[in-house]
Amino acid sequence: GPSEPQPIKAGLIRDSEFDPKEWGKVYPLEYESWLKTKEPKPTGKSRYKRGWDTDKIMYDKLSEYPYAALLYNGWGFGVEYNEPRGHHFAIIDQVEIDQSRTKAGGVCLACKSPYHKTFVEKHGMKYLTAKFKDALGMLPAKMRETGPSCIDCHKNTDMGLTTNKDHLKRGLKLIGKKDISRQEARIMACAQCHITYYVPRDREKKVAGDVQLPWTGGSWGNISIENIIADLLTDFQRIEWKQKVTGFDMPFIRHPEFELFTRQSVHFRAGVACADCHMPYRRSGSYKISDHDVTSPLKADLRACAQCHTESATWLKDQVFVTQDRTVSLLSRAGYATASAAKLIELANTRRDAGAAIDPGLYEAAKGAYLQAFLRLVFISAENSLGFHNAPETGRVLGDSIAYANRAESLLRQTLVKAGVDVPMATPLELAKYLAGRGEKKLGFRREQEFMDPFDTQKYFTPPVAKGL
Amino acid sequence: GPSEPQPIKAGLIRDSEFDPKEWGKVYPLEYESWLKTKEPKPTGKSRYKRGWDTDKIMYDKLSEYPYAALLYNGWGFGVEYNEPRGHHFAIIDQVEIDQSRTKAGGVCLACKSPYHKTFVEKHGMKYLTAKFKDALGMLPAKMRETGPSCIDCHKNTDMGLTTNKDHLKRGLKLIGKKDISRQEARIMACAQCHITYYVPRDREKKVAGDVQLPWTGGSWGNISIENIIADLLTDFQRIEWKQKVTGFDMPFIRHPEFELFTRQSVHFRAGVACADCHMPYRRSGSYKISDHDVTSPLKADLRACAQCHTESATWLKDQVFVTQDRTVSLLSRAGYATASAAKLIELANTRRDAGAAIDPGLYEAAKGAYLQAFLRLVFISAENSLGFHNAPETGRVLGDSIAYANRAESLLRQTLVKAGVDVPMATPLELAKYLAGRGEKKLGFRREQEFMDPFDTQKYFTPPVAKGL
Amino acid sequence: MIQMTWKKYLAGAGALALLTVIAFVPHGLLDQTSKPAFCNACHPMHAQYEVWFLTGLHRGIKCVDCHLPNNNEVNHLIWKGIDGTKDVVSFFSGVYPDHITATGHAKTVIKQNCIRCHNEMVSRISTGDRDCWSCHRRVQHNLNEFSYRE
Ligand code: HEC
Ligand code: HEC
Ligand code: HEC
Ligand code: HEC
Ligand code: HEC
Ligand code: HEC
Ligand code: HEC
Ligand code: HEC
Ligand code: HEC
Ligand code: HEC
Ligand code: HEC
Ligand code: HEC
Ligand code: HEC
Ligand code: HEC
Ligand SMILES: [Ca+2]
Ligand SMILES: [Ca+2]
Repeated sequence: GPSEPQPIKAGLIRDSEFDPKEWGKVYPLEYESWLKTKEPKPTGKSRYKRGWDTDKIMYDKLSEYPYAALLYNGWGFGVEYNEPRGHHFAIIDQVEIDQSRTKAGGVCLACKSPYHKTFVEKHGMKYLTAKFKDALGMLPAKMRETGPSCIDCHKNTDMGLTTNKDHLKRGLKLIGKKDISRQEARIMACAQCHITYYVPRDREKKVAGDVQLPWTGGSWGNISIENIIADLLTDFQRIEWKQKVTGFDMPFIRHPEFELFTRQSVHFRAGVACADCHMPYRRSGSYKISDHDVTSPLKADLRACAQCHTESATWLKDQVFVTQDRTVSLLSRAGYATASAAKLIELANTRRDAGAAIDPGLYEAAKGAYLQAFLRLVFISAENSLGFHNAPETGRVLGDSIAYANRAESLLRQTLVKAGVDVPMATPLELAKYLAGRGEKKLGFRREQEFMDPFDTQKYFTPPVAKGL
Repeated sequence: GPSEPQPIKAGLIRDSEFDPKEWGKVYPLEYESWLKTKEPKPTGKSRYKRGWDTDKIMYDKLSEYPYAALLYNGWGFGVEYNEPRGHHFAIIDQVEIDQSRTKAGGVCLACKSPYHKTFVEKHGMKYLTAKFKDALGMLPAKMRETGPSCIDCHKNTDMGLTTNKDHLKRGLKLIGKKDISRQEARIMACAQCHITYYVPRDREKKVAGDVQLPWTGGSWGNISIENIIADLLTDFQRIEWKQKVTGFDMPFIRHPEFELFTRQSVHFRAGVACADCHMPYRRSGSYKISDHDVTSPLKADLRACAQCHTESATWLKDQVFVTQDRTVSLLSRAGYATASAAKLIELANTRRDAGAAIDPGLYEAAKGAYLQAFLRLVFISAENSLGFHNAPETGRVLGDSIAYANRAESLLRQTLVKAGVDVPMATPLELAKYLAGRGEKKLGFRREQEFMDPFDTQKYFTPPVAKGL
Repeated sequence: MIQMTWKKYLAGAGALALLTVIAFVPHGLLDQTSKPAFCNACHPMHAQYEVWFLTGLHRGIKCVDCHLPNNNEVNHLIWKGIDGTKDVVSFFSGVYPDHITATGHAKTVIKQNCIRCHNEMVSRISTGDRDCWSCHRRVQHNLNEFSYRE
C-alpha cells in the first residue's frame, strides 16, 4: 500500500481516564473488538472450554469434573464454579454467581475492576474488607460492570503496554524480574490476572490485605508447582478455607496460565506470547490491528496460528485435542485418586473419634502426601488450557499428583485395617451427595456436561457403584 | 541441502546379493556412510542415550534404572541389558552379551542378519530353534558379523525401499495396512526392527516359531499400549519368562519406537518419517545423499532438524531435554512404584506359603493391576527416545502405569495387614541384591551410570534406606 | 573457520572490483541479474527458489525486492555488488555451509523491505523488535513437502 505509516496518536487521552468509551474515541477499531468479548462464541468448536457459546449454556465445572464437587466442598468453589465467559462478564459473573464465592469482599475486584489499585491506595482495608456488594457500590455508577479495561494494559500517552496491578509488581519483585522486553510485555499484560494468587488471611481466615502471589523461590521462566506449594504451605496467612470431607485447613490455586505457560513450554521458549494466540492481528480494511476480542483460539478458527504454522486449521485443532484428551484422561485419574484418599481420611477421622486406634505416624504421612496430591491436581484443573499451554509439564505434574494421592491411599488403607476397619476395594465416593442442591440456586449435577475419560481407563479405578452418581 | 540428488544406476546389483560390499561398488557414498555406524559417536551430546560414544563406555541399562534389575530378574534382560551401539554391532553385541540373552537361538537373528528370511524359508524350525552360535554358524562365514544391510531396506533393481522381514508383513496384515506411500516407506524401513515383538512359545516356554508382532486390534497410526497388552495377555504362546520376585509368568515388550511414534505424535501427524531425522540428506562432494550413519540426531548436531526448524541447534537440543527430563522423572516414579508392588507380592507369597490368610480376592485384583503397570512401564522404558518421539502419549502411559502400580500396592498392603503382616511405610527393595554379580561377567552396579530424578521428587517415595543401594 | 575469514576478505576485495564494473555496465545486465531465474542459476539457491515459487505468496516479486536495499538506487547497487560478489566467490570457492542462513545484515534488509511494501498494513501496529517472519514463517524458505497438508 502507498500511504505513509500513521503513528499512534499521542496525548488525546486524559491521564487516569478509566472509561474505555473515551479511549475508543481515539482507537475505535480496538474498542469495537474489545466490546465483542460480550458476544457469545461459536458453539462446538472447542472440546473442553465450552461456556457462553452461541447456545448460551453456562458450563458447571463441578459437573464436568464431579470429583471436584467432593474436593472443593467447604467453600464457594464447591458451590458454584463455572467455565469463564469472556472479559465483558468479569464483574457481571461475580454478581451473578452464588454469593459464597464473593465472601472475601472488595479484594475480589483486584482483577475485575480497573479502579482496584486506586481504591486500595485511597481507602485501604476499608475497601478491601468491605462486603463485595458495598465495595462495588463505591465504584462510579457507570463503571460497576466494566471489567478488564484499556487502562489496565495501556499507557494513555503512547499506548505502550503497562500494568495496573500492584500484586503483579510484588510478584515480579519476588522472582527478581526487572526489564521487560516488548514480547514479554505481550505476556505480562495477561499475567496481571491469569496467575494464581491468595488473599492473605488472619488466623480466623478473615481478609488481612491485598492479593498476593505465591511465587517465593521462583524465577522468570521457572515458577514451578513445587515452588508454589512450598510458598502456600509456609504459614496461616495462605490458608483460605477448610475442606469439609477431611477437615483440613487448605490453601488454593487459581488459573495459573502464566506459571504453566512460562515454565519452559515449547511456545514460550520459541518467543511466542499470549497475545500472539489470543489477540492475533486481524485485517481491518487496508491495515491490521490486534484483535481485542480475547477468547479461545479454537473459536477464532485458529487464525492466530495460521501465520506461524503451515498446517491446516483442522490439523492444528486435532493436535490441540491430542494433548487435551490425554490431559483430561490423567486429570480423571488424579482427581478420583485424590477424592478416594479424601474419603479414607474422612473414614479414619470418624473411626478415630469413635475410639479406633489410627496409627498417628501413618496418618500424618498420608496427610502430607494428600496435600501434595491435591495442590498438584488443582494446579492443572484450574489452568485453563487442559495441558496445551505446556504438555510435557502437565504430564509431569499430573503423574506426580497420581503418585502422591495413591501413596496417601495405601498408607490409609494400612492404618484403617490395622485399626480393624475394613475398606471395599474401590472407595465409595458418594458424589451425588456433593453435587445435589448446591447454594441458593440449588444447583444439581448436569450429567450431560460431565467429561468422561477419552481413553475409558477410569472405569477400572472408579466403577459406577463407587462413584455414586 | 544445496546439492543435487544422486542419480540411480539400475541393474548393476545381482538379485539376492546380500553383501553390502557389492552394493557399495555401485553406491560408494551410501556404503561409506553405512560403514560409519561402526565409529563411536561424539561424547557428551546426548543426555540419556549414551553408549559407545568416543569414550567407548558401554552403558548398562540396569545401572541407569536400578529398579529394572529387580523387575527383569529371572531371565537375560535382568542379567545384561545395554544401551544400543549402532547398526554395525547388531550381531557383534549378540555374541558379546551374556549368553542368557540369546537362549532363544536362531530366531534372534530375525532383526540382525539379512539372511533370516531366506534361512527360515530354507530350514524352518531347524534354524529357528538352533542354539544361537549354531544358527550363526549356518550363515556364510564372511557375513557372520553383518547386521542391517542394503538388501534389508532396498530393491536391487531401482533402490526403491522394500522390506526383508516377514514378521513385518504379518504385522501389517494384522492392522490391515496395504499400500505404503514413499513417506510411509521411510518409516517402514525402520519398522522392520524398531517394533515390539514376541517369540512364540509352547507351554514349556520353548521357541515355537518365527517372530510375531502383538498388534491385534491396532490400525495404522493407532497401535495403542492397550491393544498391545490385550494381545500379549491372550494366551501362553506370548508368555516368554517367569519373573523371579513375583513368580508370575510374563510377556515382555521391546523397542516400540514405531508404535509410540505413529500413535498421533506431532511429527507423525506432520508427515515426518524416521529417516528425516535419523538419515538426513548430507552433502557429499557435489552430491547429496541420505546419511546412512544412523544414530541419535543430538550426536549429529541436529542437522536433520534444520531442514524444517529455524530455531538454533541449542534451542532444539534443550527442547528435547525439556521432554526427556520429564519422562525420566515419571519413569522413576512408575519404576519404583512397580518394584515396590513386586516386593509386596513376594512378601504376600512367602507369608501365604507360611500359612498366613492372604485374601485371594484382593491378591488377584492386585496381580491384575500389577501386570498392567509393569507392561506400561516396560513399554516406555524399552522405547528409545525417552518420550521425545511422542511426549503427550508418553505422559499418559506413565501416568497410568503409576496409577496401576499404586493400586496394586494399596490392595497388597490391605491384605497383608489383614493377614497380620505389618509393612514399613516405604517397601524395602534390596536393589543391591539384584544388581551385584550378574551373569558370567559378574556385572555389578555402576553408580556413576544411574539416572537420578531430574526433579528430585523420587527421594520422597523411595528413601535411600528403602532403595538398598 | 580460517577458510571462512579468507572468504570474507576475498569477498570484500571482489566487491570493490565489482562496484567499479557495475557503475559502467549496460542496464541489460542489471536487469538480467535481478531476475529470480538468475539467482536460481546457482544450485545453492534452488531450494529457496523452489519455495519462493511454490508458496505463491510473493511469486509476483523478485528475490532482490527482499534481499537488496530498495530505499535508494545507489545503496541498492552497492549491496548488489557486495552480496553478489560474496555469493559468486562462495560458490566458486565452494566454501559455504550446507545449510545457508541469512546474515544479520540480510535480516535487516529483508525487514525493511517487508515494511516498505506493507507499510500501511503494519502502520497501526508496533513493529518493534521482532522479525515479521517470526510469525509469517511462510515467507522463509524452509518449507518442506509436508506443509499445507489437510
Ligand atoms: C484485569 C484482569 C484480566 C486481564 C488483564 C486479562 N484477563 Fe483474561 N480474563 C479475566 C477474567 C476475570 C476472565 C473471566 C471473565 C468471566 O467469564 O467472568 C477472563 C477470561 C479470559 C478468557 C476466556 C474467554 C472466553 O471466551 O471464555 C481468555 C481466553 C482470556 N481471559 C485470556 C486473556 C489474555 C490472553 C489476556 C492478555 C492479552 C488476558 N486474558 C488479560 C481477567 C483478565
Ligand atoms: C489475580 C487475579 C484474580 C483475582 C484476585 C480474582 N480473580 Fe476471579 N478470575 C480471574 C481470572 C483470570 C478468571 C478467568 C479464568 C478462570 O475462570 O479460571 C477469573 C474468573 C472468575 C469468575 C468466573 C469463573 C468462575 O470461577 O465461575 C468468577 C465468578 C470470579 N473470577 C470471581 C472472583 C472472586 C469472588 C474473587 C475473590 C475471591 C476473584 N475472582 C479474585 C482472576 C482473578
Ligand atoms: C487485556 C489487555 C488489554 C486490554 C484490556 C486492552 N488492550 Fe490494547 N493491546 C493489548 C496488547 C497485548 C496489544 C499489542 C501491543 C504490542 O504488540 O505491543 C494491544 C494493542 C493496542 C493498540 C496498538 C495497535 C494494535 O492494534 O496493535 C491499540 C491502539 C490498543 N491496543 C487500544 C486499546 C483500547 C482502545 C482498549 C480498550 C477499549 C484496549 N486496547 C484494551 C492489550 C490490551
Ligand atoms: C501457542 C498459542 C497459545 C499461547 C501462546 C497461549 N495460549 Fe492460551 N490457549 C491456547 C489454546 C489452543 C487454548 C485452548 C482453547 C480451547 O480448548 O478451546 C488456550 C486456552 C486458554 C484459556 C481458556 C480459554 C477459554 O475459552 O476458556 C485461557 C484463559 C488462556 N488460554 C490464557 C492464556 C494466557 C494468559 C497465556 C499466556 C500466559 C496463553 N493463554 C498463551 C493457545 C495459546
Ligand atoms: C508466533 C508464532 C506461533 C504462533 C502464533 C503459534 N505457534 Fe505453535 N509453534 C510455534 C513454534 C516456533 C513451535 C515449535 C516447533 C517449531 O519450531 O515449529 C510451535 C509448536 C507447536 C506445536 C507442537 C508442540 C505442541 O505443543 O504440541 C503445536 C501443536 C502448535 N504449535 C500449535 C499451535 C496452535 C494451535 C496455535 C494457535 C492457537 C499456535 N501453535 C500458535 C510457533 C507459533
Ligand atoms: C534389520 C534391523 C534394523 C533395521 C532395518 C533398522 N534398525 Fe536400527 N537398530 C537395529 C539394531 C539391532 C540396533 C542395535 C545395534 C547394537 O547396538 O547392537 C539398532 C540401533 C539403532 C540406533 C541406535 C544407534 C546408536 O548410535 O546407538 C538408532 C538411532 C536406530 N537403530 C535407528 C534406526 C532407524 C532410523 C532405522 C530406519 C532408517 C533403523 N534403525 C533400521 C536394528 C535395525
Ligand atoms: C523385531 C526385531 C528384533 C528382534 C526379533 C530381536 N531384536 Fe535385538 N534389537 C532390535 C533393535 C531395534 C535393537 C536396538 C534398540 C534397542 O536396543 O532397544 C536391538 C538391540 C539388541 C541388543 C543390543 C542392546 C541390548 O539389548 O543389550 C542385543 C544384545 C539384542 N538386540 C539381542 C537380541 C536377542 C538375543 C534377540 C532374540 C531373543 C533379539 N535381539 C531379537 C531388534 C530386534
Ligand atoms: C522428529 C525427529 C525424529 C523422528 C521423526 C524420529 N526420531 Fe528417533 N529420535 C529422535 C531424537 C531427538 C532422539 C533422542 C536422541 C537422544 O536422546 O540422544 C531419538 C532417539 C531414537 C533412538 C535411540 C537413539 C540412540 O542413540 O540410542 C532410536 C533407536 C530411534 N530414535 C529410532 C526411531 C525410529 C525407528 C523412528 C520412526 C518410527 C524415529 N526414531 C523417529 C528424533 C526423531
Ligand atoms: C536401515 C535401512 C537402510 C539400510 C540398511 C540401507 N539403506 Fe539406503 N536408504 C534408506 C532410506 C530410508 C533411504 C531414503 C530413500 C527415500 O527417501 O526414498 C535410502 C536411500 C538410499 C539411496 C538413494 C540415494 C540417497 O542417498 O537417498 C541409495 C543409493 C542407498 N540408499 C544405498 C544403500 C546402500 C549401498 C546400502 C548398504 C551399504 C544401504 N543403502 C543400506 C535406508 C537404508
Ligand atoms: C520434516 C520436517 C521436520 C523435521 C525433520 C523435524 N521436525 Fe520438529 N516439527 C516439525 C513440525 C511440522 C512440527 C509441528 C509444529 C509446527 O508446525 O512447527 C514439529 C514440532 C517440533 C517440536 C515441538 C513438539 C515437541 O515434540 O516438543 C519440537 C521440540 C521439535 N519439532 C524438534 C525437532 C527436532 C529436535 C528435530 C530433529 C531431531 C526435528 N524436530 C525434526 C517438523 C519437523
Ligand atoms: C517476500 C520476501 C522474500 C523473497 C521474495 C525472497 N526471499 Fe529469501 N528470504 C526471505 C526471508 C524472510 C528469509 C529468512 C531470513 C532469516 O532466516 O532470518 C530469507 C532467506 C533467504 C536465504 C538464506 C537461507 C534461508 O533459506 O534462510 C536465501 C539463500 C534466500 N532467501 C534466497 C532467496 C532467493 C534465491 C529468492 C528468489 C527466488 C528469494 N530468497 C526470495 C524473504 C524473501
Ligand atoms: C554464483 C552462484 C549464486 C548466485 C547467482 C546467487 N547466489 Fe545467493 N548464495 C550463493 C551461495 C554459495 C551462498 C552461501 C554464502 C554463505 O552463506 O556462505 C549464497 C547465499 C545467499 C544468501 C544468504 C547469505 C546472506 O548473505 O545472508 C542470500 C539472501 C542470497 N544468497 C540471495 C541471492 C539472490 C537474491 C540472488 C540473485 C540476485 C542470488 N543469491 C544469486 C550462490 C549464489
Ligand atoms: C516488493 C514488495 C513486497 C515485499 C518486499 C514484501 N511483500 Fe509481502 N506482499 C507483497 C504483495 C504484492 C502481496 C500480495 C497480496 C497483497 O497485495 O497484500 C504480498 C502479500 C503478503 C502477505 C499476505 C499473503 C498471504 O496469503 O497471507 C503477507 C503475510 C506478506 N506479504 C508478508 C511479507 C513479509 C513478512 C515480507 C518480508 C519478509 C514481505 N511480505 C515482503 C509485496 C511485498
Ligand atoms: C505476532 C505475529 C505477527 C507479526 C510479528 C507480524 N504479523 Fe503480519 N499478520 C499476523 C497475523 C496473525 C495476520 C493475519 C491477519 C488476518 O488473518 O486477518 C497478519 C497479516 C499480515 C498481512 C496481511 C495478510 C493478508 O491476509 O493479506 C501482511 C501484509 C502482514 N501481516 C505483514 C507483516 C509485516 C510486514 C510484519 C513485520 C513488520 C508483520 N506482518 C509482523 C501476525 C503477525
Ligand atoms: Ca468460555
Ligand atoms: Ca548408542
